[in-house]
Amino acid sequence: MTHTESLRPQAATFGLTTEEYDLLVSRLGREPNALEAAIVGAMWSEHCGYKNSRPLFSAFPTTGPQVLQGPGENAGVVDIGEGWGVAFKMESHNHPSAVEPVQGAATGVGGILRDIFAMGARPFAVLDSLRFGNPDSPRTRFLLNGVVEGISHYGNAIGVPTVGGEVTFHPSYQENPLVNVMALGLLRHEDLAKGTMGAVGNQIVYVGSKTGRDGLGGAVFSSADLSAASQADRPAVQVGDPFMEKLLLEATLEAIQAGLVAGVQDMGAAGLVSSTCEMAYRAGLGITMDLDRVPTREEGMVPMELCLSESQERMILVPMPGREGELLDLLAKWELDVVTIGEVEAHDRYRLTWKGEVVCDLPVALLNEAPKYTREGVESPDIRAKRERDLSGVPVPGDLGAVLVDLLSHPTIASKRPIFERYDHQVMTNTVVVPGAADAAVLRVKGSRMGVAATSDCNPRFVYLDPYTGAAAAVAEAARNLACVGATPLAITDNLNFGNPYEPGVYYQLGQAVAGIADACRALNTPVTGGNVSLYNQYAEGDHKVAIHPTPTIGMVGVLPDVTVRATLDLKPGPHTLYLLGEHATGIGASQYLETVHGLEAGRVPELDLELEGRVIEGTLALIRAGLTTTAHDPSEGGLAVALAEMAIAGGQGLQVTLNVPEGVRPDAVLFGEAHSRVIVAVPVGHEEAAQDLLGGLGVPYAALGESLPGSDRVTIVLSGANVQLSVSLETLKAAWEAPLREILG
Amino acid sequence: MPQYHAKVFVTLKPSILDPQGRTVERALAHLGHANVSGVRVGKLIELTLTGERPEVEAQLAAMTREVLSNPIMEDARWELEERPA
Amino acid sequence: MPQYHAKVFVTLKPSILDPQGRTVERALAHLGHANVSGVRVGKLIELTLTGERPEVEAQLAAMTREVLSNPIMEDARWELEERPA
Amino acid sequence: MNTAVIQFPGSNCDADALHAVRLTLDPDAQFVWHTEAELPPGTELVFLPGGFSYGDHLRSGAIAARSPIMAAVKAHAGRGGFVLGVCNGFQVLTEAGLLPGALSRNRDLHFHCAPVHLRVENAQTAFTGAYQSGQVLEIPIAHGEGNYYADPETIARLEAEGRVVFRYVDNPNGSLNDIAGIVNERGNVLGMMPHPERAVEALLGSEDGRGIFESLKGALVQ
Ligand SMILES: Nc1ncnc2c1ncn2[C@@H]1O[C@H](COP(=O)(O)OP(=O)(O)O)[C@@H](O)[C@H]1O
Ligand SMILES: [Mg+2]
Repeated sequence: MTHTESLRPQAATFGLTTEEYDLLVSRLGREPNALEAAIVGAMWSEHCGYKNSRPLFSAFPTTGPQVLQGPGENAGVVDIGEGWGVAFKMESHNHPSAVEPVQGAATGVGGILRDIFAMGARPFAVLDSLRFGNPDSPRTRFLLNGVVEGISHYGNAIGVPTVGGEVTFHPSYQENPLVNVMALGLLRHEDLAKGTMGAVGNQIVYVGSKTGRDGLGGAVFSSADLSAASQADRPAVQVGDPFMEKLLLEATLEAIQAGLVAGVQDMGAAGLVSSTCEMAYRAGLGITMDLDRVPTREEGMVPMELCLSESQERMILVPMPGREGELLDLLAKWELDVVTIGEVEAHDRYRLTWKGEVVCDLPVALLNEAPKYTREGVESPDIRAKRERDLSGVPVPGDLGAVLVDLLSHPTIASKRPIFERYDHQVMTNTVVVPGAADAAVLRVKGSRMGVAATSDCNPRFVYLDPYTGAAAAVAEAARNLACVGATPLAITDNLNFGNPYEPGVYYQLGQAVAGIADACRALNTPVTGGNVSLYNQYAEGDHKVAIHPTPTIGMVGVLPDVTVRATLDLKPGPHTLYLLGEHATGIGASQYLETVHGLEAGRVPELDLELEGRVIEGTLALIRAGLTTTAHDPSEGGLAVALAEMAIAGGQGLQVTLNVPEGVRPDAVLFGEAHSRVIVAVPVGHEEAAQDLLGGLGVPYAALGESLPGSDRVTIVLSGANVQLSVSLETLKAAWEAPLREILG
Repeated sequence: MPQYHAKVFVTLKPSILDPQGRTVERALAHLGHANVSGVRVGKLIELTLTGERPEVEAQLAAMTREVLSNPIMEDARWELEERPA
Repeated sequence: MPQYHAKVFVTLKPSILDPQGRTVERALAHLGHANVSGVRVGKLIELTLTGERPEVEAQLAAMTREVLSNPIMEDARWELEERPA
Repeated sequence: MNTAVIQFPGSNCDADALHAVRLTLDPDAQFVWHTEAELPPGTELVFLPGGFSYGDHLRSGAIAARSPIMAAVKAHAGRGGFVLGVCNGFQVLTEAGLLPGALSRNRDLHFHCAPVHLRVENAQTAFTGAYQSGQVLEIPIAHGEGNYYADPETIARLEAEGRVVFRYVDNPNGSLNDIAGIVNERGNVLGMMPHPERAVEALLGSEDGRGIFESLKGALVQ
C-alpha cells in the first residue's frame, strides 16, 4: 500500500502530536492515509495506549499464588479456592458522564460487565465509586441524579447487583465528576477465557448490536481537555441497551462453557479496531477483516466510522477451529447479529478491506506499542505549602458534640442509603452483607462455604496533600475494610483519575501515587491485577486550569473461608466492650473535620505504617474468626467519633467511651483526626481476656474504649485528661446523618 | 389572560440508538407483525400555559430546549393551540 | 407495496395520577415557569408499515390496543400517512 | 410440587426463583424457555420470575405476556393449576389478563430495593396457608414499577372477596389500598411485587418468604 500525501499538518485531528506523527511515518516507512492515522491516533491515545502511565506501572507487584490472571487481559482473575476464580476490574466513564450522566454512567456499567464476561466469568457484583462537586449546586444535583439513574437502570435491568461503592463531594470535581465502576465475576478455573486471535486460519466473528455512528472518536475525546469548545461540538452520545447486553452475556458464557471459543474480547474504547488489534497482538499474528461485512445501523457509514465507532454491546469471538458452525448456531438462538468478518493470517499486519480495496495495512505491533513518555514531575509549591502549614493556631471548638453532628451531615459522610436503595443490590440472591451494613460487601458463593468481599476506596484529600502516602493509604483502607467483614485481602484493581499529565504538578502526583500503591500492595500482599487510567480530568476556566484532586481509586477483592463467620459495623444486642485496634490519632491534618469545620484543606497526612496496618488487619481477622467479635468498623472520614456514631446508629443503641488524650495532643485530633490503621471492634462482655490475649499474642496495639449501652439512646464520649465530654442523642445523630443525600437526590 | 394548550413531541435524534424502539420492533415481529420497521419511541408532553401568545411561544421554546428535551440526544418540536376558557 | 408512516400517541387516562408529569411541573415551577399547569407525559411511538391501507389500518388499531398501550390505564390514538417511496 | 420456572430472554430473577423452589418445594424444578408452546407434562406450579422479561422498555411485562408460553400458562391456570408471579412476573400476569389491574411507575419515579413489611391479609389461600392472618413478614422489594392500579370497582371487588393477600405496612410505591399481592377469583394465581424467593435463607437476612412455598407444598391442584 502506498500513500504519499503528508497529513502532518492535521496530526492533531487524529489525536497525534507532530512528533508522534513523525514517529509513525518512520516506523511505517511511508505516509499513512487518513484512516490509518486515525486508527493509530486512537490506539496511541492514553485510553488505549497508556503512553504516559504505562512506564510507571513497572513498579506494581503483579504476581502471587492467588493471581490466576494478572494485568494485560480484559480483567484480572484471582483464585479463591475450590476451583473458583473471581474476575474483577474497575473502569472510568468520567467524560461521558459529565456530558450525559444517565447514558454515560449506564454505558460505564455495560462496558465493565463485558470485560468480566469476556473472561468467561458470570458477573455477580458491581460497585460504583462516584465523585461530585459542590453538593449544593444544581449541576451536582443534575449529575448525581443522572449517574445514579444510569447505573441503576443498567445494573438493575441486566440483573447484576450493585453492592457497594463510595460517593464523595469536593469542589474540584465540579466540572469533572468521576464515575468509576467496578465489576466482579465468578468462574470455574477451566472456563477462563482470553482475548486472543489464537492461531492462523481462525475466523473472526462479530456479535452483538449493529454499528452506528455513536460515541465516535470517544477514545480520543476522553483523552482531551474538556473545554468550552468541546462542549459545543459534542460527539454523539452512546446509548446502552441492557437487554441486548443480557443476551450477549448469556450467549458468550454459553459459548465459552461449551468449549466453542478460542478467544473473546469486548469492543470498548476505539471499538472494532482496539479489540481486534489487541487480540492479534496477543496471538503474535496478523489479520485481515472486510469492513463491508460489519453490520451497520445507519446508511453510508465510512471506514473511519466502522473502525472507531463505540456503539455498545458488541463483542469479537474467535471460534475454535472446526466448530464455527456450532458457535454461529448458538449465537443465532439468542437473536444476536452475528457475522464472520475476517480471518487470522500468518503475517504481522493489521489489514482492512472495504469495497474490494485494502484501506489499512499497518503492523500489528506498531498499533499496540504506543510511544512511552516519562515526564518530569514537580510538586506544586502551593500544595507543598498547604501540607506544611502550621495548624497549631486552629482553635478547638467549644461544642464538640455539635461538631460531630455537623460532620455526620456532611454529604461525604452522610448515609448513602438514598443512593444504594435505587440499586438492586440483592438480585442473584448472593448478597450476604448489603450496602451500608459494613465496610465492604460480602457475597456468598453458591455451592460452597466461601464468601467473596469487595470494596472500593480512595481519600482524594490525602492524595492531594501527599500523593505517595494518600495512594498507599487507599490500598491500606481497602484491605482494612475487607478485614472488617472477615475477608482476607487478595488483590486489587486500580482506577487512576488525574489531571493533564503534561503538567509537571499532575505528573508528579501520578508518579508518586503509583509508587505509593505499589509499595502498599507489596507490603499487604495484594498484587495489582489490572486497572484503568483516566487523565485530563480538568477544566479550563479562562487561562486557569482546574484539575480534579488526584483520585487513584482502589478496588479490592477478598475471600471469607466461611461466609457465616463475618462482621458488620452495627453494635449487636447485649453488652459489649469496645476496643480500638491500632493507635489514636494525634493530629487534625488533612482531615474532613479541618475542611468542614475550619475551612482548611491543609496539613500533613497522618503517617502510614504499613507494617502496623498488616498487624491490625491480622488482629481484626483473628478476632472475627475466633468468634470474639461480630462487629468491626474502621474510622475513616470524620475519625473515631464519626465511626462510633455510625456503629451506634446502625445498631440502634447507645455507647459510652472514655478516650485518653495523650500529652500535647488536641482533643479534636483524638475525636476527628484521620489516622490510618485503626479498627473498632465490640467484644461480648466476659470475653475480653480471650480477645486481649489474642491481640497481645499477635503484637497488635489496642485500647479498651468503653462499652455499648443496649438500653441507652445516647452516644457519650469522655476525653479524660482534657476535661471534655460530649453526649448526643441517637435521634439527633441519626437525623443529621440520614437527611443530606435525600435532599440532594430530591 | 388567555390559556394555551401545548403539545411537545420529543424524539431521539436519528443517529442515536433507540433500545426501546428496537425491542418493540422485535416484539412486534415475534407477534407476526413482520411488515413493521423503523420503530422509534419518543415522548409526548402536554401542558397548559397562561399568558399572551408571543411570550408563551418564547417561553415554550426555551422550556423545550432547556428542560423538556436533551438537545444532545433529542429533537423536539411543539404545537400551541389557544384554549377556550 | 405502499409504505405508511404511523404515529401512535399514548397518554395516561385523565383520572390517573401522572407522577412524571407532576415532577416536570415542579421542576418548571422551580425554574420560574409559574404559569404552567396540567403537565402530562405520554409516549409517542413512530413506525413504518408496509401494505395496503385498509389492512394496515386494521393492523395498527390492533397493535395499538394489544401491545402499544394498556387500556386499563392509557388512552391511545394514531395517525397514518402514506410515505413517498 | 412439579414446578416450571418460565425464562424470558430478559428474566433476571429466574435463577433465584429456581434456587428457592429447589430448596423449599421441588428439588427437580426446571426452567421452561418462553418460546415453548407447552409446559412439561405434570406441571403443578408455574413460577413467573422477576426481571425485565422482554427488554420491557415499553411497559413492564407487556411483550412477555404475548409470548408463546403464556398461552400454555393461561391454559394451566384455567385447569386450576397454580401460578405464582413475582415482581415482573406479577406485571406479566396483569398484562396477560390473568390478574386484574396494572402496575405503573412508583409514585416517586425511583427504583426501590429494600426490605419491606407486608401484612398477610388472607391466610386461607393455597399460597398463604402456612401463615397466620395478620402476620407481618419482612420480604425485600426491588422494582421501579410496582404501583398497583385498578379501577374503583375492581378494587372494591378484590377487597370484598378477600383477594388482597398481602398489604404493605408502609406503602413504598403508591399502590392503591397498599396492595402488594393479589389472587385471582379462583385463588390459584398469585401476583406479588415483593420477592419471596429472596427470603428463604437466614444467611440472606430473612426466611419469611418460605411460607409461600411451604403453603403450596400442602395444597392440591383443584
Ligand atoms: N455509590 C454507592 N453505591 C452503593 N453503595 C454505596 C455507594 N456509596 C456508598 N455505598 C455504601 O455505603 C456504605 C458506607 O460507605 P462509605 O461511607 O464510603 O464507607 P467507608 O468510609 O467505610 O468506606 C458502604 O456499605 C458502601 O458500600
Ligand atoms: Mg470503612
